Amino acid sequence: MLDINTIRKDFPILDQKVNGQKLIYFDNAATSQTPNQVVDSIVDYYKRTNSNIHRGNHKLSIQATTAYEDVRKKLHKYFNSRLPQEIIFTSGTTQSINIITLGYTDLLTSKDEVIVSEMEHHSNIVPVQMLCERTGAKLNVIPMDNQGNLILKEFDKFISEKTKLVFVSHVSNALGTVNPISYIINKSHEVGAKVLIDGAQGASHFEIDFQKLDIDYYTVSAHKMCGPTGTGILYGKEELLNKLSPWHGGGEMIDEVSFEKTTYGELPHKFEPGTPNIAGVIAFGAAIEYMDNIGLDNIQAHEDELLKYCTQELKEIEGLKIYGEAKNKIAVISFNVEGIHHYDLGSLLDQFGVAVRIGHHCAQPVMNYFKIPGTVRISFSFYNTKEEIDLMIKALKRAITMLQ
Amino acid sequence: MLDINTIRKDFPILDQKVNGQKLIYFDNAATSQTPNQVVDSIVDYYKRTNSNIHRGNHKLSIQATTAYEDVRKKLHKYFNSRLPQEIIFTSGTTQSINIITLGYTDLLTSKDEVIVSEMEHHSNIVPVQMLCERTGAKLNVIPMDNQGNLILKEFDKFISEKTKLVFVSHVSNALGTVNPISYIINKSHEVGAKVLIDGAQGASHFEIDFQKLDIDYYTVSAHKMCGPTGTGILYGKEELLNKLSPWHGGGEMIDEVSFEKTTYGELPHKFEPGTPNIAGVIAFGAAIEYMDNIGLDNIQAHEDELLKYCTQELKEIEGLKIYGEAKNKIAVISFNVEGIHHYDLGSLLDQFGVAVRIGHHCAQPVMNYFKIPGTVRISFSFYNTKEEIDLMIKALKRAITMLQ
Amino acid sequence: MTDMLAIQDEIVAEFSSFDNWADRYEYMIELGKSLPLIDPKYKVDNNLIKGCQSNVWLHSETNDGKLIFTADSDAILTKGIIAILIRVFSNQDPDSIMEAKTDFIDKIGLKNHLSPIRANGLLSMIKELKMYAVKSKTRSN
Amino acid sequence: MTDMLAIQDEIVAEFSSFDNWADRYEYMIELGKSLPLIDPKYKVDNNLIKGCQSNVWLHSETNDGKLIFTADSDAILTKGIIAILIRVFSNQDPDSIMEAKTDFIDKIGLKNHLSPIRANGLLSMIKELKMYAVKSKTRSN
Ligand SMILES: Cc1ncc(COP(=O)(O)O)c(C=O)c1O
Ligand SMILES: Cc1ncc(COP(=O)(O)O)c(C=O)c1O
Repeated sequence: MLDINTIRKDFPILDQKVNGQKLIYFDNAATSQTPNQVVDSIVDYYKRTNSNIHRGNHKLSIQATTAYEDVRKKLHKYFNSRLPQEIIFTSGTTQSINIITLGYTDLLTSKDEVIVSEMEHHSNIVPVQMLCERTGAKLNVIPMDNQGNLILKEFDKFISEKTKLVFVSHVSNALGTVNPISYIINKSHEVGAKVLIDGAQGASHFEIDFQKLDIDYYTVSAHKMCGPTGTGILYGKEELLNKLSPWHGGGEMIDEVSFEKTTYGELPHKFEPGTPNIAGVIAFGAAIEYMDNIGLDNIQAHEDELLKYCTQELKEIEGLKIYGEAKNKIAVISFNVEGIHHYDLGSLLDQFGVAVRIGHHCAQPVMNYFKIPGTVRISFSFYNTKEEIDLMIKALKRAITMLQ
Repeated sequence: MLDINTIRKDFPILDQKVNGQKLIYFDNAATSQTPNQVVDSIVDYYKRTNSNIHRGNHKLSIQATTAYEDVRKKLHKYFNSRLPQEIIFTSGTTQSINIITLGYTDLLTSKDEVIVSEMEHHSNIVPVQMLCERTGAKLNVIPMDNQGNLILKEFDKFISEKTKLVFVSHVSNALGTVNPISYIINKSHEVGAKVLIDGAQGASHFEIDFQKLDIDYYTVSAHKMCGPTGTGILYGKEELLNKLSPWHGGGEMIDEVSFEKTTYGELPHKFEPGTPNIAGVIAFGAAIEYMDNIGLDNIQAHEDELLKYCTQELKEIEGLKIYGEAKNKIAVISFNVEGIHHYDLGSLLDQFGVAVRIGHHCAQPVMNYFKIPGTVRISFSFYNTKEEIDLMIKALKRAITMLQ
Repeated sequence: MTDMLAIQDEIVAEFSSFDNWADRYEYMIELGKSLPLIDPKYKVDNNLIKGCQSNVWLHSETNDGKLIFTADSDAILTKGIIAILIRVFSNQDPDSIMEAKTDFIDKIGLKNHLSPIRANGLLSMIKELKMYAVKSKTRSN
Repeated sequence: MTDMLAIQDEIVAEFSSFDNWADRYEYMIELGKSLPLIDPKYKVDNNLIKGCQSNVWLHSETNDGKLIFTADSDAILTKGIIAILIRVFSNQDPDSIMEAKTDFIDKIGLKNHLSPIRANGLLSMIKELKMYAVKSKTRSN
């Protein structure tokens, strides 16, 4: 069990008023809040260690490099990758996915096929579309049903020896669906296809074991798991990353540079050109530690409870329709109220101090599926409470009355 | 005149001991230190505003978006770009350059030529080499003389109607040379070539006016100008950026996404996919404000004085050779001492508390030119003092004695 | 035709009479409901205004040298905003529209309730209203 | 042939007698100067060890079943480090080398003075020394 009151003390941002009302932050799928411990690690870095890493030979630089590389080791253990250098630091999920899609440019031809799901975030669609355009590879889209589940027998039809890559999210940010990634990975591996799991919404909610799940590529954004903005990881199996060409050049990622011949460095440097977000990576390490201390089991149990409770309360509101009712679902509720535009609802909720996201949530294909322009999306984190849900429901009811 | 004692109070990191000795931080070209004001802006962001930007409709998100976009406007004014949307936020200079070199993939053919200088940082060489490899364009290298000046008459020979792009640094990080960018830009424009100025070492030392210099592309890293790690900008003229394809896809950078057709958004969003380094950008704004308050004129005058003084002191040391003696030079001194490896010298200086950089400084072609494996590099910032130079010289002399 | 500045002052006065946000919003919603609706046949993509988070359609006709605006949106608060704009801009001659100042928007505190994107939307709407005036002048010359 | 552990203890004892860094460094420099230098003809790219910040060449010969190491580097502190390693590893039989523990490195506080890159370099050197032992065994089988 979590002691939410104690936990909330780590998040001063939650303890404020907006528009004269107590803030209720239900926009956690967009970005999670950052505990003091993480912020302190940034302050500490700049006030004591700040220095460029890797090529340095003086004390500060050595300390910064060690701290940075220790986070790599920490993430390697946390996610159970086989090797630390399979953890590549990037600026976030979007950049991670683009490293892979750029890297496969040389490896695909017009005879190959790529699979993506209808449920993806634009960050897991647009780079894939670009890759297919560059290479001529065919893009197959796994459709979903009206509960927000991927239709696996359609996936089964697509998967073949021609399939080289599959892009699927661990959890849909628009619907909350937890996708059957084990099934997809196993089926894909049977035909030799590799799978990228967009974990932007996964890693913040439950434990993930890269090796156990036999994951080829996984992407994470730190800012969605109590970490800072501007950093994240790309995980890839060593033998796969070794075969992939870097498409970003720069300092640090090379072995030797001359105008006759430039050779690239080894993992992880090959994919980390330029000065990285050093403070961000170190703070990411503090975030992982923070979440690990709370315990992902506890987090998941609490969030599940919030999800169930809130869903139940919402369903009692007349004309309210929830999008995404997969059995296996977490911490996200998308909905609309009949006759009311999501934009109006979101604006009034904001006036009541309730922060929710409205719009297409960077998942327009999902909106197209339901033939709607957008939804109101509530998303929880472990620091949210039932009392906040009660207040939100009250605000929502008043907003509906005002708008009808 | 700068009141250095007051300024140094903003940098608690400078006021510490390493290896039992007073820290002397002379590694500013690798990364500059971060004043309290900048660190405070990060803390403030996470404790009061943290939220995802652009698509949000609630108070925190509106505040975060406004703060983020205000920095864009501030940089637009600071560098005098024609439009705010010509300022693209990236993770730093390296990423900025790669956005351009990737974008030109469709625009170059094997009939085209690209010019780069021998003096560039790897971040301004490797992406260019990759671009030339992808497109078959020919790469011409402007050589330098033994003072560390670009040989302009060789540049004049290369420049022709075939030249499409020129990549030159504003200031060499290995030698301190300030390159004649106006000359290069004007000559290039005469034949219709566009010029990218790698400003990683420029923006921290003197005022730059993008419009006045008629700059096509300019790149900046925040961490080299009192800002945080993990952010920077790509500046490009609107009409040029409009013609360039984005090679990174994701959320925020699109207009509409469907599996039939995806259309990209307008500037600056087209080149800013995914959640950016929001806290970093806001802190970058605080850094610009900080430097602007001190005044770039004052900064330049002080740094010049340090450069002259230190150069003079170093020249009195027997066997010491300085690499890079261009007339127009700033804040960087690379050197070696006869019979002593730079690595040994750097290690001993570190023991004396003096942080310098040793090695090839990500500029191997410069090292190849001088036929050396590396140098010891001292680099100044406005918070450094003559007293620090005196202490460094003393330490250096002792180190030389120990090593000879 | 009332003078545009007089209408603006009227609106500012109305809004300043509310002492809490809920009343202000309810009034906006009311205004939204009173918006002179566009003829469905003009609710086409061509009349959509770019830059708004909800769809906004705008149509204009000339009547006796004056421009008459009708509009619609799928969001009621947006309709409220357009209703305010139309109250100011509709039934005016093109020259007045082209030259009209719009600082009343700041005065009613509307921008406080708008995200930067929606503020952009508002600017787009005003730009569009003025564009119609420009076009109508070019046509009549 | 002295026992490798005994040599290691000896080195640890030597280093623990210094009470300031300058003496420790001066001793390292001295050791560097005493390094059994590699025959110039073996100072070839093939004998370069990867992962070091300065160039390190390493060569081995077998003498009476034991491996004799010679080396060189362009940096004197690096030579000091190699000199220490060679003192432990040279003139030993391949089996002992392959199984040798290297925790004496932690004990002399060397790592404190090494950047992570140089620590990698140190690991590379040890790996290389052990590789020679493995190779020499394969050859003699
Ligand atoms: C001249 C020059 N260009 C490019 C870079 C790369 O900048 P960053 O590592 O911040 O991407 C540097 C930084 O060392 C530099 O000095
Ligand atoms: C499922 C999913 N994928 C990808 C992303 C993109 O992550 P980022 O914006 O951190 O790059 C998000 C974030 O909204 C997401 O929810």
